[in-house]
Amino acid sequence: MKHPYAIALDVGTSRRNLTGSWRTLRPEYVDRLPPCNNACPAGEDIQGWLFHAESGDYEAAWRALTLNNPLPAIMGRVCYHPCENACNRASIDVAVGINSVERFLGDLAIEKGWAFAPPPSESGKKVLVVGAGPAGLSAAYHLRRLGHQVTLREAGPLAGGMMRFGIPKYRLPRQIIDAEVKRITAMGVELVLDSKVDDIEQAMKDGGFDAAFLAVGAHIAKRAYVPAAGAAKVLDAVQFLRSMEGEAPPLLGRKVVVYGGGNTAIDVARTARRLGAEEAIIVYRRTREKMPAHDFEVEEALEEGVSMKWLSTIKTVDGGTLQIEKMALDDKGFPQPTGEFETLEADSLVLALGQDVDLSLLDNAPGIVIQDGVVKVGPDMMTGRAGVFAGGDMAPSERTVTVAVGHGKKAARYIDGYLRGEPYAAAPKHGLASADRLNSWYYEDAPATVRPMLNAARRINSFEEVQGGLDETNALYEARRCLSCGNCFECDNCYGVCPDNAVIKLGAGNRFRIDYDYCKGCGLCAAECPCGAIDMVPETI
Amino acid sequence: MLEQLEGSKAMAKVIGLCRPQVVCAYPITPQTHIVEGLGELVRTGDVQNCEFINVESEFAALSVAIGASAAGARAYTATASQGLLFMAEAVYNAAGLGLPIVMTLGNRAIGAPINIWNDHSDAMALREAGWFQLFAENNQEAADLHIIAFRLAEELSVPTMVCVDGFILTHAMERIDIPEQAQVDTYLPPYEPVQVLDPEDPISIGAMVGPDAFTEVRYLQFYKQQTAFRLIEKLAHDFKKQFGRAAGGLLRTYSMDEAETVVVAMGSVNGTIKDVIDEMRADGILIGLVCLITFRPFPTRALQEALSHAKDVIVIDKALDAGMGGPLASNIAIALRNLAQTPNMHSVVAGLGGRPVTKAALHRVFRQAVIQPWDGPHFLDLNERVIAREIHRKGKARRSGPSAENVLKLLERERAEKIAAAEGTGR
Amino acid sequence: MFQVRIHGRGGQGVVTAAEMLSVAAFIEGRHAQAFPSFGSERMGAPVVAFCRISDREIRLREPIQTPDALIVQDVTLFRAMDVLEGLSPSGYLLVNTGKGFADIHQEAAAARLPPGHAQTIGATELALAHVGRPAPNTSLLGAFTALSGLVSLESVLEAIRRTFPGKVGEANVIAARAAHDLVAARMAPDMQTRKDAAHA
Amino acid sequence: MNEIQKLKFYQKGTLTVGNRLVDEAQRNVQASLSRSNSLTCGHRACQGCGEALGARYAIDAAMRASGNNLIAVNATGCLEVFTTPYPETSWQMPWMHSLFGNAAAVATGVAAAMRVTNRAGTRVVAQGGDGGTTDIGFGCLSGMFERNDDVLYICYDNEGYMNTGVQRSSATPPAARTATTPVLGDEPGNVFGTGKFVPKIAVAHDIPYVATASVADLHDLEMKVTKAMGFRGARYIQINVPCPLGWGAASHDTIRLARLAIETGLFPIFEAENGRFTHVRKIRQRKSVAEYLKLQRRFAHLFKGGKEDPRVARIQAIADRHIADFGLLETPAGAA
Repeated sequence: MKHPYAIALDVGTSRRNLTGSWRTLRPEYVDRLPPCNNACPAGEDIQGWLFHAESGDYEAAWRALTLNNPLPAIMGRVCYHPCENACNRASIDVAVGINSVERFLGDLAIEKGWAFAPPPSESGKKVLVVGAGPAGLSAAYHLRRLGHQVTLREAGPLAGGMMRFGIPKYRLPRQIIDAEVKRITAMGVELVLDSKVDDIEQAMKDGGFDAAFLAVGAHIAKRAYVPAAGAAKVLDAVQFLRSMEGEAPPLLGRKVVVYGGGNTAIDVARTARRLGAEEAIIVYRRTREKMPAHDFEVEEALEEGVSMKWLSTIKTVDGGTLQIEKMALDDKGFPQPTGEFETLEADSLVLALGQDVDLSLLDNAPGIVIQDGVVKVGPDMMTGRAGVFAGGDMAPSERTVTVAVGHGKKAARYIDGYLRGEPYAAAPKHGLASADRLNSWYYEDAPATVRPMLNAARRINSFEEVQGGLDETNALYEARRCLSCGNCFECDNCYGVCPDNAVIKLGAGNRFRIDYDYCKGCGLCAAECPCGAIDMVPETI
Repeated sequence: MLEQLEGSKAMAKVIGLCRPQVVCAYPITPQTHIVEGLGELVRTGDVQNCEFINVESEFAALSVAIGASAAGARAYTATASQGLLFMAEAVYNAAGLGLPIVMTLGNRAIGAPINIWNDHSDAMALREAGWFQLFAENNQEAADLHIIAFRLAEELSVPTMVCVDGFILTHAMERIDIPEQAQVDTYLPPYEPVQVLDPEDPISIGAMVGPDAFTEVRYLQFYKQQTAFRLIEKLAHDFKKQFGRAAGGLLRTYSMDEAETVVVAMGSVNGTIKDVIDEMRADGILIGLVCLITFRPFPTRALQEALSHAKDVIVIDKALDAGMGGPLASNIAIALRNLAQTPNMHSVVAGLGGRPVTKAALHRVFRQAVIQPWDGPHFLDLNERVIAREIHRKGKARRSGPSAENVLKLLERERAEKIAAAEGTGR
Repeated sequence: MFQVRIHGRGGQGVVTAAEMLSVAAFIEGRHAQAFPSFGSERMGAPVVAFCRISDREIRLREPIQTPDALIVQDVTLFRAMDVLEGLSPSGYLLVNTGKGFADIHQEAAAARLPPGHAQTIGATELALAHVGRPAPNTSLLGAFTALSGLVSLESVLEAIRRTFPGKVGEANVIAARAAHDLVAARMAPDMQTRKDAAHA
Repeated sequence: MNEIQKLKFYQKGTLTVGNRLVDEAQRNVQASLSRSNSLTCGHRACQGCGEALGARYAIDAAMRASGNNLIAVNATGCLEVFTTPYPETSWQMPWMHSLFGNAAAVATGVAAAMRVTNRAGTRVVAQGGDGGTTDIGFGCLSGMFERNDDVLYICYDNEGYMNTGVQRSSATPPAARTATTPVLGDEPGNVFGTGKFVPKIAVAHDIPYVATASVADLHDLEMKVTKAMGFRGARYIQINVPCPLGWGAASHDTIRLARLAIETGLFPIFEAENGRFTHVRKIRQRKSVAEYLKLQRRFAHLFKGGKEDPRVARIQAIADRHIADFGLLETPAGAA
């Protein structure tokens, strides 16, 4: 007996007492789907790449980002960032400026010349991608990463599709498109320009392709019948924006009226302002609330001096005079003519009433169903013709760059599965990491001194390109505002707050493990987990 | 070196020679001079490497000593009376934890009524606390016992109380041989704790012990006390060899040749008793004395041996268990109960609250025990008249104030009458 | 064994007197035991201290009830208590007063002792004169050596020096010596006359 | 470079236990793989025990500050009982328990022993609950303070005698139900206008360092323990440690309650050095006392039948007074 009996005890001997038997609830680590990821049409793991950005490892962040989206510099400019709308941080202060960080990473990658790694092995399969817009580029990139030989055929003279011909330069400088496209072709994707596919069946047969992904953009403007007389200058938005890519900008005059309520209408109006129009008026038949354009775009257009005329339709154009009929919303929210008229002077009228896709390449393809001007696809993005997949503007969905990039990725995965004979099955989605699962106490507010600067920095993504993006310091700051909703970010809270030392820290990157020998099930770890990554579940007794 | 010193000062000097490392001081009469003396020795540098700590209570005094001892320092404190009771739970605690603290108890009565004078009520009140309790017969022994106490305490990890009669010894100036430092160092090696708070080798001291082990812990305490007898005798033997004079041990006998009557007592009253015995022997009375030095552990066997041939045993208690009588008498009765021939037991309660124990009274009671034995405890020099009046008064009217006050009033009246009478004769 | 009882009041150095007497005896190689009558340390309260001197070890612990000598530091005590209680018929009595025994109504007590065994001395005045404080104890001890011859004046002076090192001690030594000389002078050849005077 | 540094906020992690974004050396002790776990697994504290948590926080921090050269003295109480029932101890450092009311004095003795045995590098902490500190141990505590003994005393304040079955202590808040202040009579629960706040009394001793802390703010707690260990002499830290059992609260609400105690102003967090108040921790998100009280069954009688008892307002007034007296709210920029 080393010590006096029962009076002195050897240290740490209580470890013999397994207090885990007291437990009725057990903590379990979970991963939940962060709302940003959930909202991202491109299926980005936003939280995942922000994690790397938080520690300043931007290349790792960029590489994580481009696992899902090869076009971060583009997306960082043109994405309508539904992620930010979903961000739980908005309930604390302001959503994380995900889009700005994405752009920062994209720009940094271009600046540093970061390249994609070629596929580790070749599958020996050939895939044809039709259309070098965002969907086609995305699909080509993902297919190539999976080891397939990809030929990307583009009808136009340059890659980019609607990104190049539908989005104004002030929002998306062309060298950015060029840089990100180049990085994809550098992986071994064969890009064939000025090479319209007229017959998909023939093209596949000719090229010996095992599968095809169709991603033709909506380049054809929808026309509404507006009786025009005199020397009225009436043009459509697609035509107008495309002409912006030429040497001589179109002449619109002093006063421009844009007809329509979508994002394109806004783009046209803002472009018109930039081209020198003193007045740019958007005429839309419903109210602001009903406008399909993103509200922040509307807001920015208003700030730039674009004016809006709600509940109005253009009945006739006569020279420089438009006849407008006032509308009223009925019980169901549809606009109904009121019979009240007024006139509006305009030097030109741009119609931005939507676009259609040229689907003629499908004429000879068996089994393909077309509905409402788009191709019907299954959940696997495959058309009625086996091995032919479609996405982007061709498939039924919102027509945005981000959605297109998402289609490209999704289609690539199913194509890969199709080619390998192992149909791709998406991993089941985790439950949503909703705001009520967070313990927001642990997220610190930004010091008041830097808030204005950051607010400005967050906003410039949709402003004049000349103002630039985030710099390293505020990008880092912005990244660190991420709450890591629903997924452990190794804050050590559980490890620290356990009164029973029953949380085992596994070291950097390896998260934690509950030591059920000692965990009494008090629930403090779950309650104090900032990001809601611990569930308390009833113990089975 | 021989010096004429107040007992407290002599003890302070000798305790200083024992190289205490932590001394906790809190004033209570009559032990105050001891810690004052030690404080002075620390300030002058005569005692080096010692923390002298003025604490805020006796409870703290012993608690500080407990901490110091558990952390490996030789710790000392002193107290008396109410002070001992105020630290009572720490007294038990030090013993339970097996911390070899040495404490001087300047024996004093316990109130109410408040009384600062000597008796053994304090030591008796905590006789079951698990400490060794050694009683000094005179100031030489009072000083010497501390040297023995440190060694005893540290060898067995049992705290030790050196009981010294308040005032009678603490305030008496006598010739005392103060040993040399080297002699003390030879006798008393540095403190080597058996359990110590040390970050290099951590342990937990003072666990909560439940019914499953408490009896065993207590038994081990008992066992340790039982095995201490031989060590106590050995330490006394070693002491004599080292210092050339007797001190300590379990008990000391005096004039035991063919003694038919044996007195048993503790502390300074033994000196007076010895004088009485010499005088009675001169008168041809076969009387002897057992001077009990070690009260805890209670040396049952040694007492049996010493008292087995006595016809009458007279036990002098300087304390009273109000519901039983003299505690020492009770202990001795237990010790002797299984002797083939049990002596007649006579219990005397004497010297309570500083009442002088006079030779005259002892002569009277020693003779009376043999020729006119009494039942229960005999209260030496009890003022029977006062008691009779008070009992009478109480019998007449209940709830008429505390007895103590009434007794004081009666005594005051008696004293005034006496002085008036004396002054009358003076003229 | 010789037993001395000293009466006084708190603050008059009664206990110190007993202790110094014991130290004086110790210096002479004898056993001595000094102890107070124990009480709270309050100014003005009656205090008794004791000193036993012997050539053998002193074991007795009872208060001195039959003193061989009495030193009374404060005459007012005669009215407060039986100061003379137990004084041996062959004992000594030394009282701190500048007056005679008759003046303090104690001539009967003095008369009961052998001739020359009772003396008065104005110790407080001596102390005031030499020490500057009304502490009569050292003067009384000086006088006591002359009266009883129990210990030598030199031993008492050494005891005083040990108790009060430095200037204070020396002043007390002067006072004690003066007191001794005064009493010694009275005890000189014409002692008988003085004895008669004391009885007067 | 300076600009960049200025902008390195760690919004996510600033208040959490750990933060992968700061240097290992600057991270909290509790985030470290090598924390000493002075109080280890297998102890018998209730689920969600605030005192178990507070003790590990404080002692681990003191261990780091002392280079693991530390001795702890413990008063009787929950902490002692749940950590050292024979034959098991949960401590992994030299630890001692003597009595209920003497921890401060025993620690004084240990510290004295360290000095006198040339181990002055070994530091000493004493610890106890509020009963052992503010009541029965108060004499020894005050004595240790006034002598300026080299001891850091840590009081785990759970506002009552929880070990003996939830009785009132001098740290029990008004209106709280305890076994000795039942919800009966004209003034149910603990009586208003009673009790004492020992940290202020500690400050009055002019000792080198006094602080209050909470298990809800680990950064602050560790900073204070570390700071306290930087001083020699008497130091005092009172840590608010909610008791699920005694307060009648859910075991997972321990930290939340401690947080609310701060954010309502009921438990002011401050520091004082040498008798002067030097710093207060400002309220970050002010809360009403009702939000705090409602989570605890000991205050359930204040909300009986869905009505708010007028005494809630009296408790709010206490919180408001703390806020005013200690200046617990951020002063708006530009204000004097």
